[in-house]
Amino acid sequence: MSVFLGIDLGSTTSKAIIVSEKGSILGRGITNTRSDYNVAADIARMDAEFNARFSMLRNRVIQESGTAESWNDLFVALENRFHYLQFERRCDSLSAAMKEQLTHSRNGEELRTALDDILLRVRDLTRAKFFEGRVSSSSEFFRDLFSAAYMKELDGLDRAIFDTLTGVYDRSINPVENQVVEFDFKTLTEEAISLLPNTLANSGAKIAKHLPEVIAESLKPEDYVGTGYGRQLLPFEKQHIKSEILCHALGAHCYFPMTRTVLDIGGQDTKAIQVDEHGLVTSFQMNDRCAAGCGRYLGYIADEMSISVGELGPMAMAAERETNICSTCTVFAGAELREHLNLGEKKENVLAGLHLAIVQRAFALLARSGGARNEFTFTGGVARNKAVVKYVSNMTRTNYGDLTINIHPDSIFMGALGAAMFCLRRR
Amino acid sequence: MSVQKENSMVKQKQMLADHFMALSEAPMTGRKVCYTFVPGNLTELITAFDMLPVYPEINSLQSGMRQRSRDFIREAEDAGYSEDVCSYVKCDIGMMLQGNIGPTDQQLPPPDLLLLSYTGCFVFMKWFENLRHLYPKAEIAMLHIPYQADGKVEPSAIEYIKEQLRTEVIPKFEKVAGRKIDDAVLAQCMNRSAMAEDLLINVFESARHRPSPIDAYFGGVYYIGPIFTSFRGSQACVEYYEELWKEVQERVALKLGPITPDGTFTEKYRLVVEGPPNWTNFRDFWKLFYEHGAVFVGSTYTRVGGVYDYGFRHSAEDPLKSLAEYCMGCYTNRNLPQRIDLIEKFIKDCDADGLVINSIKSCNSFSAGQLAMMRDIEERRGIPVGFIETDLVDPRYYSYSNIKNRLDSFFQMLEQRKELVGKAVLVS
Amino acid sequence: MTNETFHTLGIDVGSSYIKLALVRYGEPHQVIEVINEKIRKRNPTHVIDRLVDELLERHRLRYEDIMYVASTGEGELVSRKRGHFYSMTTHARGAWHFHPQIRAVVDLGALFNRVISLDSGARVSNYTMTGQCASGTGQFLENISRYLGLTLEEVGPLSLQSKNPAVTSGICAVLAETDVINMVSQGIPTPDIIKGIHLSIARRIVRLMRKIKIESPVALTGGMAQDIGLTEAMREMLAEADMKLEVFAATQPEAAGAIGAAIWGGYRHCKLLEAAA
Amino acid sequence: MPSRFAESRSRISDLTLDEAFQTAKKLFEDLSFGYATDWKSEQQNRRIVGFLPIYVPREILHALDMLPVGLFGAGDKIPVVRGDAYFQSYICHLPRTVIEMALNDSLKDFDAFLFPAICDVIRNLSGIFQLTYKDKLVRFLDFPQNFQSAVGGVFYRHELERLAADLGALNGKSLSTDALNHSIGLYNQNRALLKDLSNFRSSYPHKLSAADHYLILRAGQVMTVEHHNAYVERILELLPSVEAIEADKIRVVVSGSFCEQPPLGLIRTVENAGCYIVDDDFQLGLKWTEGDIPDKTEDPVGALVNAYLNNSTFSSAVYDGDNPKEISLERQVREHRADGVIFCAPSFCDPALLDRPILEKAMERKHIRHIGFQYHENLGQFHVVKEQAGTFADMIKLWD
Ligand SMILES: Nc1ncnc2c1ncn2[C@@H]1O[C@H](COP(=O)(O)OP(=O)(O)O)[C@@H](O)[C@H]1O
Ligand SMILES: Nc1ncnc2c1ncn2[C@@H]1O[C@H](COP(=O)(O)OP(=O)(O)O)[C@@H](O)[C@H]1O
Ligand code: SF4
Ligand code: SF4
Ligand code: SF4
Repeated sequence: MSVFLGIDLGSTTSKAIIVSEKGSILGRGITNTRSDYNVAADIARMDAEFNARFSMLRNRVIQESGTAESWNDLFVALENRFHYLQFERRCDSLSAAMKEQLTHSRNGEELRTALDDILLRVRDLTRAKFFEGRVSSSSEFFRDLFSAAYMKELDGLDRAIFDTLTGVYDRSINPVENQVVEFDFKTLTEEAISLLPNTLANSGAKIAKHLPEVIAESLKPEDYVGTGYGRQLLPFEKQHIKSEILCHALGAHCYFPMTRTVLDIGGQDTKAIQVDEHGLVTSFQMNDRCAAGCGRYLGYIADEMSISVGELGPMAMAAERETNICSTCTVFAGAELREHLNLGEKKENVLAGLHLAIVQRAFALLARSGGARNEFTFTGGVARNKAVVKYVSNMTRTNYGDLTINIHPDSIFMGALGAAMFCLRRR
Repeated sequence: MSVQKENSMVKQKQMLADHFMALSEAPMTGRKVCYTFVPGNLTELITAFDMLPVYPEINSLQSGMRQRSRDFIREAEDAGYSEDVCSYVKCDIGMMLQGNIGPTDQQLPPPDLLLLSYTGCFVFMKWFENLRHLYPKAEIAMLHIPYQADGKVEPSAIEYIKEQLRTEVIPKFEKVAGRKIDDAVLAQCMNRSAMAEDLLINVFESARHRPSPIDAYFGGVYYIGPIFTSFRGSQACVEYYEELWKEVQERVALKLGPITPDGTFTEKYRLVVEGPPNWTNFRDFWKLFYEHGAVFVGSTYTRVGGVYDYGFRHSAEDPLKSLAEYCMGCYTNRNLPQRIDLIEKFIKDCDADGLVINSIKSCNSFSAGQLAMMRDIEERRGIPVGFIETDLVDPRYYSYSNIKNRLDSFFQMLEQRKELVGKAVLVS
Repeated sequence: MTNETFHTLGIDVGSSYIKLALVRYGEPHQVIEVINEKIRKRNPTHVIDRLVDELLERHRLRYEDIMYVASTGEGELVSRKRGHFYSMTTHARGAWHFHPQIRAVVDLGALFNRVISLDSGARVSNYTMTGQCASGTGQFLENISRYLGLTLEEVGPLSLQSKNPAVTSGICAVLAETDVINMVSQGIPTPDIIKGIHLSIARRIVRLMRKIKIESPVALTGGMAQDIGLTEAMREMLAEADMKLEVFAATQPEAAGAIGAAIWGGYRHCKLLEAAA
Repeated sequence: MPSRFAESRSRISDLTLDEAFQTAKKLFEDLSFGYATDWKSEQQNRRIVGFLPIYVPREILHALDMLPVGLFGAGDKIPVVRGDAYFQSYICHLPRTVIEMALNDSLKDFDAFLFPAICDVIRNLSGIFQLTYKDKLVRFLDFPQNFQSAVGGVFYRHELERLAADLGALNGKSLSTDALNHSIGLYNQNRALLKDLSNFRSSYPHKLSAADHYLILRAGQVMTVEHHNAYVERILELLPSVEAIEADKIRVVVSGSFCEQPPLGLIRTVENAGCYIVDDDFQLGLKWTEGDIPDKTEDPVGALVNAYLNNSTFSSAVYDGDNPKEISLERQVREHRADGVIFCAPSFCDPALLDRPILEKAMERKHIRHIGFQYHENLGQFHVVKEQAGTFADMIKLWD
C-alpha cells in the first residue's frame, strides 16, 4: 500500500495526516509545537502513524467479527491506555531530568523524596484521567497534562519548596520535550491490552491476534509535504515544502468540496483564502506580524484574566452585550480590559467585546481577500471557541447573507490534509 | 557572471552621463534649469527654450537604487515630514537638504523655473509648494491638468490646458529664458518624439511573441528612460529606440527571451503588472520573479509618462493641442475603468497567465482603488492575481519575507493551474 | 513668594505601577519619601487610597496638612486631588529636580514611551510619545522577562554580559514569545537574547527620539530606566544612529512623575496664594 | 407618509438648546440618512446628491431641487468590514466607511454622487463608485488651479454647466437664473449665520462646546439650507443666556482636519485636556466662500465661478501660489487671539501632512506655539491625544 504524509507545523500545534493512495485519511496526529520543529514534526508523524495502525487494527477486528458497535468502546479504552503509556514514558524522562537538577541542591535528598511522592500522584491522577476518557487527544498534550497535575500537587506546599519545584520543572520541560522518545507500537499495544479491565481480557486477546499483520504493513510514505508557519525550518527539500495557504485551501476542499472561502484563525496568523471548485487558491490575505486578531490575542487575554483559553468562549457567551473595545493592540486591549473591570463592567461583556473585536479584524481581512462566498469554511484553533463561532456566523449573515458555514471538529487538520493531498495530486 | 550589455544600454548610459554633465556645468554655461515631473512632462517645450530639465522623481528613484534614500527620507522626516506621506517627496527633499548631490555625485543646479505640470497626482502640487519654499528665487509656472474622470477627454479640458500654456507656462518660460519660443525647434521635437514613440510601441508590442523578447517591467523601466525624461524629441532618443528595436527584432528571430543581468532566461509564466517597482531592492525584487521563470509582458507603470498604445503621438500640427492631449492621457490621469481596460488589453494581447499588483505604500495615486481593480480583473479574466505591497524608495516598507511568502503562493497557484490544465483534470 | 516650606503630594497612576511622592516644598525642595507599588490586577482607586493613608500616617500628617495633592498619569482615578498635570510636564520636572543640567527627558513607561525636550529652565519645549503599539514599551519587557523566567531586576545585569547579541526585528510584544522560544531552542544564551531585545527596544526609542529635536544631556525616567541593560543598549543605538547624546538614568527614575507632580503642585499653590492676596 | 424628521423642520421657534443639540446628534448618527429620504419622498422630482469633502457649489444643487448631503465618512459608528477590502492599510480611513455605506445600502436612495478634486484618494474613490454604481450619476468635479477668469474661470464655468446639465437630466430640470440667485442668497445667509456662531464660540467658548458647535455645523451637511438657517438662528438666540463659567484653559486653533473628520471624542478630549478650540477647519466646505456671493445678477453661474476664483478660503487642496496658506493661518490665530495651533490631521492624508512642515516653520518664525498629531475617524483611544493636548496646555499655562 502506498501512503502519503502531510505535516502542518503550526505556531501552536503541529499536525500530521497520513492518506492512502485513494485519498482517504488513514491517520491523524497532533502535538504541541515546541522549539525543536523536527521533534514536533516527528511526534506528530508518529502519532498519525499509531492512529493509522489503530484504524487498521480495528478494521481487521471488525471484519472478522462482523459487528462494529461493541468494538468501538473497546478501542477507545485501548487507545486511552496506549496514550497513557506514552505519557508514562515521557514522564519517566522528565522525572529523571528533574531529579538530576536537584542533585546540586542543598537539601536535595529531602526534595527528591518530596518530588518522588508528587510524581507518583501526578501519574495516578493522569492515569485516572486517561482511563476514564477525560483527555481530549487533540488539545491536551504531554506538557499541558503534566503541568496541570503537577501544579495542582504543588499548590499546597510551602513557598520555598514550591518555588524550587516549579523552577525545576521550568528548566526541565523544554529539553525533555525536545527529545524524541521512540515508541514501539507492538510493545505499547500489548502493554495497553494488558491494562484493560479483566472483563475485556477476551476481546483483548482477539485484538492482539491481529497485531503482527498490522505492524507488518509499511507506513513509510511514498511522498510527503510539509507546510505551516515553521515549514521553512523543516529539514525538507524544496519540493517537499508547500505554502500553507495552498495546503489549507486544498485541505478544506477535501473536507468540504463546495468550499469557496476559507477563514483560518490560528495562533499567530489569520488567513482568508478564496478557493475555486478544484481546490485551487484564487486569492488570499494574511495578517501581518501583529498579535491583534489571531489566537494569541485571546491567549493573552486569558492570561490577563488568569483563566484558560478554553474557558474564554463559554464565558463570553454569557454576556448581555458587547463592551466596545477601542484598542487594537493586544497589550492595550489587556489594559483596557482591566480598566473596564475596574469601572464595574461585567467580565462577560468585556470578553464578548474582545471576541467581537477579533472577529471584526478577521472579517476585514476576509473582505480584503474577496469576502465570504458559499460555502464558507472556518478553521484553525480559534474555531474551537464558541463565542468566536457565534460572531463569525452573525457577521457572515449580516454581511454576506445566508451562507453554509462549515466548522468541522477535525478542521485543525486541514493544512496537514492539504499537504498530504498535494502528494497525491502530483503523482 | 558578467553582465551582458547591449548597444542600446551603453547608449542610454552615455546619454544620461552627458545630461548630468550638462547639468553640473549649467552654472558655468548659463543654461537655465527647469525642474518638472515625468507624467505630463513638456520636454519638447523645455528643449525649445534650450533649458535643461531636472526630474525630482528620477532623483528619488536613483537615490533609492543607490541605497541613499533611507538617509534622505530620514532627513526629511527629521524636518517634519510625516512617515505617512509619499516617500518620493521625502527622498527628494532630503536630498536637497543634504546639498542636492545628484545621482552622478555631481551637485545639481538649483532651478530657474519650477514647472509644475501635474498630471495624475495631487502630491505633485504639494511637492512643488514645498520646493517653492526651498527655492524662493525660482520662477514658478503652474499647469493644471484635469482628470479624465469620465473616461474621455473633454474638449474644454484641452482648451483649458492650451490657454494655460499660452498665458501662463510659455510666458514664464520666456521670462526665464529671456527669449521667445523657437517654433521651429518645437516642431522638430514634436516630430522626433512621434518617431521615438512609434519605435517604443513596437518594442512593447513585441511582448506578444512567445517567448517574449523583452521584460516589459524590469526591462521596461529602462526602455522608457529616454522617452519619459530629458530626451524625448532629441535625435539621440530616436537613435536609441532604433537600436533597441533592432536588438529586440534579433531576439524575436532567434526566439530568445529578454536579456537579464544573469544571462539567459527560460520563459515559464507570462505576467502583467500594475504599479511601479520597488527601487531600493530592485534586483532582489526582480529575482523573486526571475527565479520562477516569470516574464512581464505588460506593465502599466511604463505608461506613467504617456500612453501610446491607443495611437496618440506628439504632432507638430497644433503643438499646444498635442501637448495638452499628451498630458491628459498619462496612465494615472485615467480613471479606474480605463486603467482596468488597459490591463485587460495587455492580458489579452499578450496572452498572460496572471496579474501582479505591486501596491506602493507611498503612492495613493496608483494604489487607492487597486483592490477594486484586482477584483474586477479577476472577474473579467478569471486569472490569478498576486497582490504585494512594497514602497518605491522607503526600504522600511520592503519586507522580503512577506513578499516572498505571497509570491510563492501566487506562483504555486499558477503552477497548479498549469499542471491541472496540462492533465485535463479541469472539467469544463 | 513665601519662604515657608510646606508639604505637597504627587500621585502618578500608571498602568501597572502607582507612584507616590511626598515632598517638602520650598527652596530647595526635598523629596521625603517615594512609594512604588505594582497594581497587580487590583482596583487602582483602592490601592491609591490605602497608599495615601499609610504614607500620611507614617509621617504623622493629616490630609489637611498637604497643601496641594497633584495627580499625573491616569489622574482621573485619584479622587482626593487638587489639580492634575500631564505626564510629560511632571516627568520633565521630576528629572530636572535632581539633574538641572538636563535638556531632555525620555520616559519609559509600561505602555508608552515619551520624549520631552526642555530648555534650561525646565520648560517643556517639545515632546512626542508612542501610541498604538506596545512593542518596545515596559509591558513588552515584562512579557519577555516572563517568557524567559527572569525577574525584572535580573534582566539588566544579564544583558550587560552579552557578547554576541541576538538579531531581532521589530517584534510584537505578544508574538515575541515565539521568537524568544525559537532563540532559546537555537541555543542562544539568555544574555544574548536579552541584549537583542534591549537593542530592539532601544531602536524604537531612538526612532522616537529622532522625531523631535533634542539636546544633551538626556535623563531617562519611568520604570524601564531602572534597567541598566537598556540604558547601555540605548547608548549603542544612539551611536549607531550617529546621534551624539549623553543619556543616563535619572535618580529615582520610576518616581519622576510623582515627584514632578508634587513640585508643580507646590508651584501652583504659591501662585494661587499670590493671586488670592 | 409620516416622516421621522419632518417635525424637526416645522418646530423651530420654540426649540430649546438641548433639543437643538439632540436634533443635530440624531442627524449625525443617522447613517441611513432618514432626513434626506423623508425630504425626497415628500415631492416628486426631488433628488438627493451625496458629495464628498470638502466643497461643492451646493447652490446649483439647491436650484435644481436637489438636497446636497455631505458624505464625511461614518466615524466609529459602523464597523468597517467590506470597506477594508477596497483600501490598503496605508490609505486614510474616510473612503472605507463611505464605501461600507455604499455596500450596506445606506446610500440606495441617493441619485448622484459628486467627488470634488481634492486628493488622489477621493479621485480614485470616484472610480470605485463608477464600478459599483453603474446606474447612478457619479461625477468627479475638477476645480481649476489656475485662477485667471479667462483661463481657469472659463474651464470652471464649463464644468459647472456640464454638472448642472447632467444633474438636471435626473429630474428634468434646468438651471434658471432666478432659482440660482435665490439659492445663492440662502447660502449667503447660511454662511453669515455660521460666521456669527463661530464668532460667538470664539468669544464665549465656555458657553458652547466645540463638540456641540461641530454638530451644529454637521447638521448643515444634511439639512435643507432653509431649515439650517432657521435652526442656527434659533440657536444664536438661545446661546447668550447659557450660564457657564469660563475655565482656565488655553485657546487653540485646530488646523489640518479639513477632510476626514476627527471623532467627536477627540474634539471633546482636546477641550477636556485644557484647550478651548476657538477656530478650526473641521467643516471647511460650509465656509468655503469668504463673504457674500452676488445674488441678483444676470449671470449667477458667473458669480459662483468668480467666488471660487477670488473668494475661496485656504486649504491644503488648493494651489496657493498667490495666496500662501501660512499667512492665512497666522491671520486666523491673530483674529481668534489663540495661544497656539494644534495641527491635527488624518493619518495618511498627503495634502494635510505635506503642508504641515511649511505651516510649522511659519508658526515658529512668528513664535506661535504648536503641536501636531494624527488621527483617524474611528479612533477610539484618546489617551495619547489627551496627554499631548494636556501637556500643551500645561506648557502654556505654567510658563507663558
Ligand atoms: N480548546 C480551545 N478553545 C478555544 N480556543 C482554542 C482552543 N484550543 C486552541 N485555541 C486557540 O487556537 C489557537 C491556536 O490555533 P492553531 O490553529 O493550532 O494555530 P497554529 O496553526 O498557528 O498552531 C490558540 O492560540 C488558541 O487561542
Ligand atoms: N526593577 C525594574 N527593572 C527594570 N524594569 C522595571 C523594573 N521595575 C519596573 N520596570 C519596568 O517599568 C515598567 C513600568 O514603568 P512605569 O514608569 O511605572 O509605567 P507606568 O507609569 O506607565 O505604569 C514595567 O512595565 C517594567 O517593564
Ligand atoms: S500593536 Fe500590539 S499586538 Fe500588534 S504588534 Fe504591536 S504590540 Fe503586538
Ligand atoms: S504619490 Fe505617487 S505619483 Fe504622486 S508623487 Fe508620490 S509616487 Fe509620484
Ligand atoms: S483625508 Fe486626506 S487623503 Fe484622505 S481623502 Fe481626505 S484629503 Fe484625501
